[in-house]
Amino acid sequence: MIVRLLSGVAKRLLAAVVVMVGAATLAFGALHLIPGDQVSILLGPNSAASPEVRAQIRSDYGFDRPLVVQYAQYLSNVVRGRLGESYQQNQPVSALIGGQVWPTLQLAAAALGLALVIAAVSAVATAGRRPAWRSLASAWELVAVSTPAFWTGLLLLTAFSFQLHVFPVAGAQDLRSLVLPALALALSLAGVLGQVLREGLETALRQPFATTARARGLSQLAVTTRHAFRHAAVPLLTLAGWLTGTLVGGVVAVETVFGRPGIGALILLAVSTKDMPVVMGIVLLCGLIFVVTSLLVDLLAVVVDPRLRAEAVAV
Amino acid sequence: MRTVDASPRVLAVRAAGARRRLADVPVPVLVAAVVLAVAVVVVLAPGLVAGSPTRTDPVQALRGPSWKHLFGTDQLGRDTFSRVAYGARPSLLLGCGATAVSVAGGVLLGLAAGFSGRVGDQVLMRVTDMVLALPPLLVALVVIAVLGSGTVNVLVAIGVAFVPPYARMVRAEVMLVRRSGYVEAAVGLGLRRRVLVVRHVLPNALGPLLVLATVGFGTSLIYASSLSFLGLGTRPPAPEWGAMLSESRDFLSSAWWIGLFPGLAVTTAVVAINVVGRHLQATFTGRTRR
Amino acid sequence: MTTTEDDGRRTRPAPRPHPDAGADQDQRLVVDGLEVSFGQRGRQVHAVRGVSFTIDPGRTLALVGESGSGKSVTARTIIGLAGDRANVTARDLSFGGQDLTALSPAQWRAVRGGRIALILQDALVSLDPLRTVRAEIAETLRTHRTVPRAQIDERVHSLLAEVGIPDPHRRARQRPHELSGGLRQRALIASAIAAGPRLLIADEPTTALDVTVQVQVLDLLGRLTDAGSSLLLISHDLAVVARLADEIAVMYAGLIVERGTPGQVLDEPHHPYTRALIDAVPSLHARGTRLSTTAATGSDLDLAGPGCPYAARCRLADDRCRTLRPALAEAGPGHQVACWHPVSADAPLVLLPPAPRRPAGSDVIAAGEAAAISEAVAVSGTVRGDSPRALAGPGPAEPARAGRDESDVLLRVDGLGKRFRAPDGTWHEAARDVTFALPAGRTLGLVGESGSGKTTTARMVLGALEPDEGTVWFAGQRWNGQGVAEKSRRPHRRRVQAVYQDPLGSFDPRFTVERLVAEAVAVAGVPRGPARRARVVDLLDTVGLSARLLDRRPLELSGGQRQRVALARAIAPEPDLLVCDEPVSALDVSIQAQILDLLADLQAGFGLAVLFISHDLGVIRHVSDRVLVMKDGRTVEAGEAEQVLTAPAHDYTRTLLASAGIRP
Amino acid sequence: MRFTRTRHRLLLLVVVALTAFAACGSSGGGSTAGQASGRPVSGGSLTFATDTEPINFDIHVSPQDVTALIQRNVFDSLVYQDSKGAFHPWLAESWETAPDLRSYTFHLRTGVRFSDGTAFDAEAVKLNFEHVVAKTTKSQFAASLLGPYTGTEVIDPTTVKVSFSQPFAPFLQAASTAYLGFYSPKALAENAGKLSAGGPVDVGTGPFLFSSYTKGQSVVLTRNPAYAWAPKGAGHSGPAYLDRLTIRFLRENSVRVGALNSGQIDVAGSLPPANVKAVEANRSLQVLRRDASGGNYNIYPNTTRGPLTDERVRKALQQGINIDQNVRTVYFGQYKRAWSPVGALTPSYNPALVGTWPYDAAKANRLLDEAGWTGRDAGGYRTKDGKRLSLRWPIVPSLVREQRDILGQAIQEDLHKIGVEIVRPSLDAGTYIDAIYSGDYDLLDLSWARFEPDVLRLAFHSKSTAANGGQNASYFNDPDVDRWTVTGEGTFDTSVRNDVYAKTQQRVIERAAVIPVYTPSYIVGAASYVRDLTFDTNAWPRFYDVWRDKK
Repeated sequence: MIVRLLSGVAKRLLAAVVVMVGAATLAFGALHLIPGDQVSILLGPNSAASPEVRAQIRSDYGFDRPLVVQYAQYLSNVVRGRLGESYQQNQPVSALIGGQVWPTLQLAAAALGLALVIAAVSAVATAGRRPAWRSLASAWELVAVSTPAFWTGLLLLTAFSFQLHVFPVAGAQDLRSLVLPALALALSLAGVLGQVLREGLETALRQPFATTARARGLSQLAVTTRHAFRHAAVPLLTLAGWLTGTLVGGVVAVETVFGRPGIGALILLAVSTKDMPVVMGIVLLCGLIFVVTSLLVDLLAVVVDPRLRAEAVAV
Repeated sequence: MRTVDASPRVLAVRAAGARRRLADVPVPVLVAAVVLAVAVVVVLAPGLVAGSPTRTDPVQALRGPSWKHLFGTDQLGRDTFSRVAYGARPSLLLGCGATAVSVAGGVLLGLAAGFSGRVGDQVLMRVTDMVLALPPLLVALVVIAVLGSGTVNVLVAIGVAFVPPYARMVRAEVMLVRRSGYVEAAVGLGLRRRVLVVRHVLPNALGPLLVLATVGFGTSLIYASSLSFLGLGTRPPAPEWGAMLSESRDFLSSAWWIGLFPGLAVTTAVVAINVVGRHLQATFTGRTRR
Repeated sequence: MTTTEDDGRRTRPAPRPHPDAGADQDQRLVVDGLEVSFGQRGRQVHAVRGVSFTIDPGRTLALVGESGSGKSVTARTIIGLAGDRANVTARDLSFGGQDLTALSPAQWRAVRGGRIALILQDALVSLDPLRTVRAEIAETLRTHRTVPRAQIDERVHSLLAEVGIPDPHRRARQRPHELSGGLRQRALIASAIAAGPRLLIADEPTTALDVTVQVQVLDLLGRLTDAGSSLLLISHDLAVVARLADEIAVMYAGLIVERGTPGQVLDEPHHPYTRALIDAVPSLHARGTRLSTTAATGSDLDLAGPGCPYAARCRLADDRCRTLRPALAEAGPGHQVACWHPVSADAPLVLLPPAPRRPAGSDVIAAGEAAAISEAVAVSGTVRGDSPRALAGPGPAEPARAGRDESDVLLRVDGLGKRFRAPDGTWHEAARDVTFALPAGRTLGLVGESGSGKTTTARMVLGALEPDEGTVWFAGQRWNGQGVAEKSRRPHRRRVQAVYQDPLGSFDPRFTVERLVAEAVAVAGVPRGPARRARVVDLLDTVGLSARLLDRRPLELSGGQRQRVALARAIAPEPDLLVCDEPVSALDVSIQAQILDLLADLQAGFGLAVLFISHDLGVIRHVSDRVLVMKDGRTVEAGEAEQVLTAPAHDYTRTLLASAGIRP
Repeated sequence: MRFTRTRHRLLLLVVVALTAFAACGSSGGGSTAGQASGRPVSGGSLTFATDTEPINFDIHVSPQDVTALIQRNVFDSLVYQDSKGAFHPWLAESWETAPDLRSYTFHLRTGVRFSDGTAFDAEAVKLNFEHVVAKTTKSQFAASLLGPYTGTEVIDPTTVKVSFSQPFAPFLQAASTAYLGFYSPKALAENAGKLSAGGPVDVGTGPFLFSSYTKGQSVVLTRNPAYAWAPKGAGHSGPAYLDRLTIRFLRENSVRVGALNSGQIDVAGSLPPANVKAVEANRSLQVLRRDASGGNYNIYPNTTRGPLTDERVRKALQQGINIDQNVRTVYFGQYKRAWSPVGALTPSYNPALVGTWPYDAAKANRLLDEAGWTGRDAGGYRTKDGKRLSLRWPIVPSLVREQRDILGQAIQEDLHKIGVEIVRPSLDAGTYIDAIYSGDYDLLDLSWARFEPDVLRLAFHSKSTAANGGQNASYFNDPDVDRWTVTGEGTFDTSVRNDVYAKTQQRVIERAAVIPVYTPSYIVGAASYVRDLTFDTNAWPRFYDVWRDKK
């Protein structure tokens, strides 16, 4: 049994590595399709670098070497853990990303956590209840899903920060500065998570074991929380896993609105200035996050529903 | 196509069926349908509803909502109501276009994976994982950087970024339908593989796609406005909702109306599409009770 | 302990009072004039229209009826789980003196599990699949604080032992999907009785179980009532009811139409509906007799009329029946019936002429037909051997189809085998060395419990599954196995058709009835246009469906109607072999009867060979010429139906027959 | 004396500031915070928010002005230029310029120490200048300020001679900027590679020490207690009044203004024009501003392509745009409309141009008719021989700032009224730069600040095309202008400079080689307790003299 388990996990890790390398290759290829001379984009329209300096830059970063060589060179560095140096900011990519990733992860985690809580409360409170409650909950969820996160952010900012001075306007120095950005991101997440969770709860409540539980003397709420929630957790988990991928988009916008540090601004700058090492670093980071979250989701799914264990192994 | 002699009795039965179906359409869906109808009218002929979106009138700059200017005026004195009306076309076009690109890519990839053997399936799925591993924003940014940031390019960028979820869904549906009872029954009738695929597998596998597309429309519209907010969106001459939101952010406290109404427009459009989409889903799954 | 007479019905010693019965002497459930309706003012659906009964401690009342009769709603209403959109009214609804109509949610929570328990049908989904058996049982104990927290584990183990589950410590830690069907059901019962309820409500407690396991669970319920609890048993299966009930009430369309002791209701039924129910049970009759006596096939009859609800389907209905609803009247000591023309026990029942049947291979059987009927017909002791039923004599008749040479073997299967890899990696032998032959126009019954490999065999015969060993020959050609390609099978596909348990799964969800049948008719080469449409209408008529259903979608039809459409589609390409995999198991008895009769007519009419798969021995006995008994993938016994079912060589067949209540 | 200009001599490339504006002391513009207050009080900390964040902190590399704005507090320069443009001693007590302007000799102040203890001497000056021009530094701007630099000669520990291959007038002005500030030799030796990341490695002699930098959030500078070599002309000498200066990066305008209103920051840079009235109305806040000098925000018609080769069409554009009204509405009256390609505060500004080419739609239409664009098509645009009068004006969405896109839309609408279609394709940085180099545009908008009229040579000299590092976006070619701008560049004599530069401005307006739009102004919102906040010639706030009024 153990051997099968290990082979299952090994296969999954191999697939993960393939995905990350593939993603990096995709990004490398795409970036090199961007028109315009690499050096002049790098220096920006206002730079006054002399032709000699431009030639120096071209040779330093190996732009003059053929594409394939550049890629091979890059891959060998990555394998040895060196992500190279940012063209634009003359700083090692690992330091750049390393410094910036923590506030973004902090924001993403807070947003996801908050979203799960909001979704859980709204779904549990309304699943199986009177239709009026349910339509109210699904209405707010629908509006939350339909509003861009940065717009919610701006509204929250105007209300709580400018007018009411309740929360700090920007920066990421303390917990209080995390509340508004996390809430802005969490609202649209909570919308979609809430919809999926409620659907899961209601399907579970229609199952016979829910009637048995009620027949044992449990209240509707007890049945929902103790029995139905676990059943609805698996689809919720899978969705949450996928959402972390799309969260980066939302994070960039919200970080801009709230003036928070994070990889959002880094991504924007890197892609617009074709700062290859930084983009590749970010791609590998996202690949890692994707692989880790999908692995985590699979593991949690098996914990929640042991019947999946067999499937998980035989993937 | 089957030919049914339109005998009065059969017609009566069908009409009754239709009336019955219309009656039980819930109110919000009707409202959403009306909103969408209005949107289509505004997209096709904004002139009907609003004046010129570009006429500047500095004397009237930054006026609040009034009878003359329903949604107030922006800092150049342009009528926000006309700009929202004229902005409908690029925004909704963006939403539809991007969704179309995602659906097309998703269907191609999904069908290919669904019908090819184990190896082909694994390879294609790994490719979708690769694109899925990149956050949609990064994919969109790279595509915009490669193609430039015109309306069509942004549309393609967002479309490409959202291909993986559609691909995965189509593949799952195709697998599900191929193993279903009615396909086995059809094989039992001795139908050729091509007939089987066209008549049974494709319609049933692609059915649920319609529903996901309506949700996808909302996401694309929101993404487009986010890209405009980050300064990467489209810059068409006519105002686009996302760009209007982006321009309005400096006037949040002083002239709230410049930003509020385009924001409301985005939310209303997406809500309407989702409501109609979910109703379609209910009637669709209701019918198949898979 | 109860003794079981050889005819299956248990006689009981006088009911011993419940050990702590002394506390509240009056432990009776009183239901008087119960009415339950659903929906808002506009479209009201009356599920229960005035039901009254009482259950004394230690007694078992069985509510019998088909789906839609209101028996489940009645049960759920008593434990207050009829659903929040139900409006419940009753002159009196009380248990042990406590009025159940005016309980607050908190009071209900104390009653549910504490004083009244509910046991549902299939423990695989009625117990929470994600939680251990211990957690499920402990939850009841904790909710009602029956034992202090420390002793919960110990109490759980004793409960498991009490319901007859071996090795309780290990089983408590397992999850429902890791237990066998019987053990799961016992665990469910343990979780229901954990807090010592005095009234048990069992809604189809054994329907999901194999026949052999059903008996053990019913005995367990019997032991619980002997210990003093009262039991309200809900079932559609007369055999189950006969085994356990002290009193039986037959429900139809929300009303009790007949009530009495099992002896009265099953042996001398007075209400025509009860009589039809009994007649519809295949194992009660000789093979080949007509089963369905009710005329109407439509399901959307208006049952809310003033008169007797059964009037529309009753042969003896007259104007009075249609206008005035009969009340329950005494028809014997404790035996009541609600009918203007109660049927006397021995009144001949005019049956439709039985379909011409070709008797089993050996002629000897034909001559002994009448004797077999009287002697073999016994449903768990209901019908005394001495009162043979007078039936219109079933006349054997030659199959009308010419051109089918009797002797050539249509289908030959030899040495079929198939293995599947179980999730934990071990190989599972689904079928092994299955061999049989099926001549044209004959019926082979494949019988066995779940997991016996009968469905796997059927799918291999249909060519939907590639066997690991052995081959299937059809009409003299290699059909499946040893790498036969689908392409080579395709030209002959139309000669083998199938009917499944859930017809809906085999219909393309987007097709209307017309398009479903038309697709099959097209395969038979009928050109598009009016000719094909006429053929479709003709086929629908053959299976007893009106052309009005052409535009309907299968979803909008009843179970019986769907199966008829499936049959129409199956015979459209004029096949030689029809494979039926549990075609009637999901249907109500009366509908099942109609479908079986229809199948018999079609087989006779078109000279079809039929491979009939079922777990219901009664149905197999009714339709099969030859029978094959399978267990764990292997054939344990095969032979002529008469010979196998009257003188079984293998003891597994014997236990099957015994538990199905068919005395060899 | 004519200066020969050789082909290879590197043209003086002026910093194109993303937001910076220089101003000289003459008319309006400069205003100092709270003159009326009492004696400055030492102590307390100040938070200043800007809207851009340095990509690179190495003053010898970065072209960004926000880098100079911050590092000005950490690094000193040889000479100090006061708001009127005069040069005063700083790290150099005195200096002599060779008559042929090919070398400058500086006599350094003694007792100046870097914050890591090493002494500031001639050797340090040589090492720094070598670092600027070194290939490995890959300087994107500082190296150009040194122009035809050939070497630095250490004569003795307090005397250093900087020489150039040919006459180089602008060196003093360049030497006064932070870009030619001095790193400690130890820092250059050990951490040359890490200078761009900012933080304590940036060791200078300035009034503040670079304590810490959190990317995306803030830079913290703390007072340098040993500071005793403030330049003559500064508000005071000795250490800075403020204990700590925090610079926060708040990209979002509404966030920055909100932070100022709610008191979470003391000074907000780049105050959007839209919010100026509100801040002025708030008694606990004050508004400080300084108009930019050097190149205004101008639109440059490409005189070598399509319809704009015809001067009448260019003239029609010049007077077909209602610049007064557009600038007033888009910038809420905070920016002044420009009449000349250079700002009013720029030395040798030509005031006579004011009002010479007012908005006159009728005249514009007449000119376009004369130029043959008489037809009108369905869209209301003029046509000639069937071709519509359509001009291509590319825009880079991610680089837009100061509502210039909205101003562009207003201009588009004005020109639509006189039948001229403006197409604004949005390009990404890469394609935009290619367009600049290849001249693939009809109109281009640019602004760059420099407290130096020589910007006119960069903008209108026929040799200053983008490919050669110049800014001549209109490909203007006028022998007189060429002659005038070269003369101006080669002399210190103000009367000669005023004459040639005035004529140049007059000529480029007459031949419609440029359409000046507005003179940007660097506006800062500050709390009332912020005292003595002044601006330097580049309109960057100076924090050395700033102090907090305890009340």
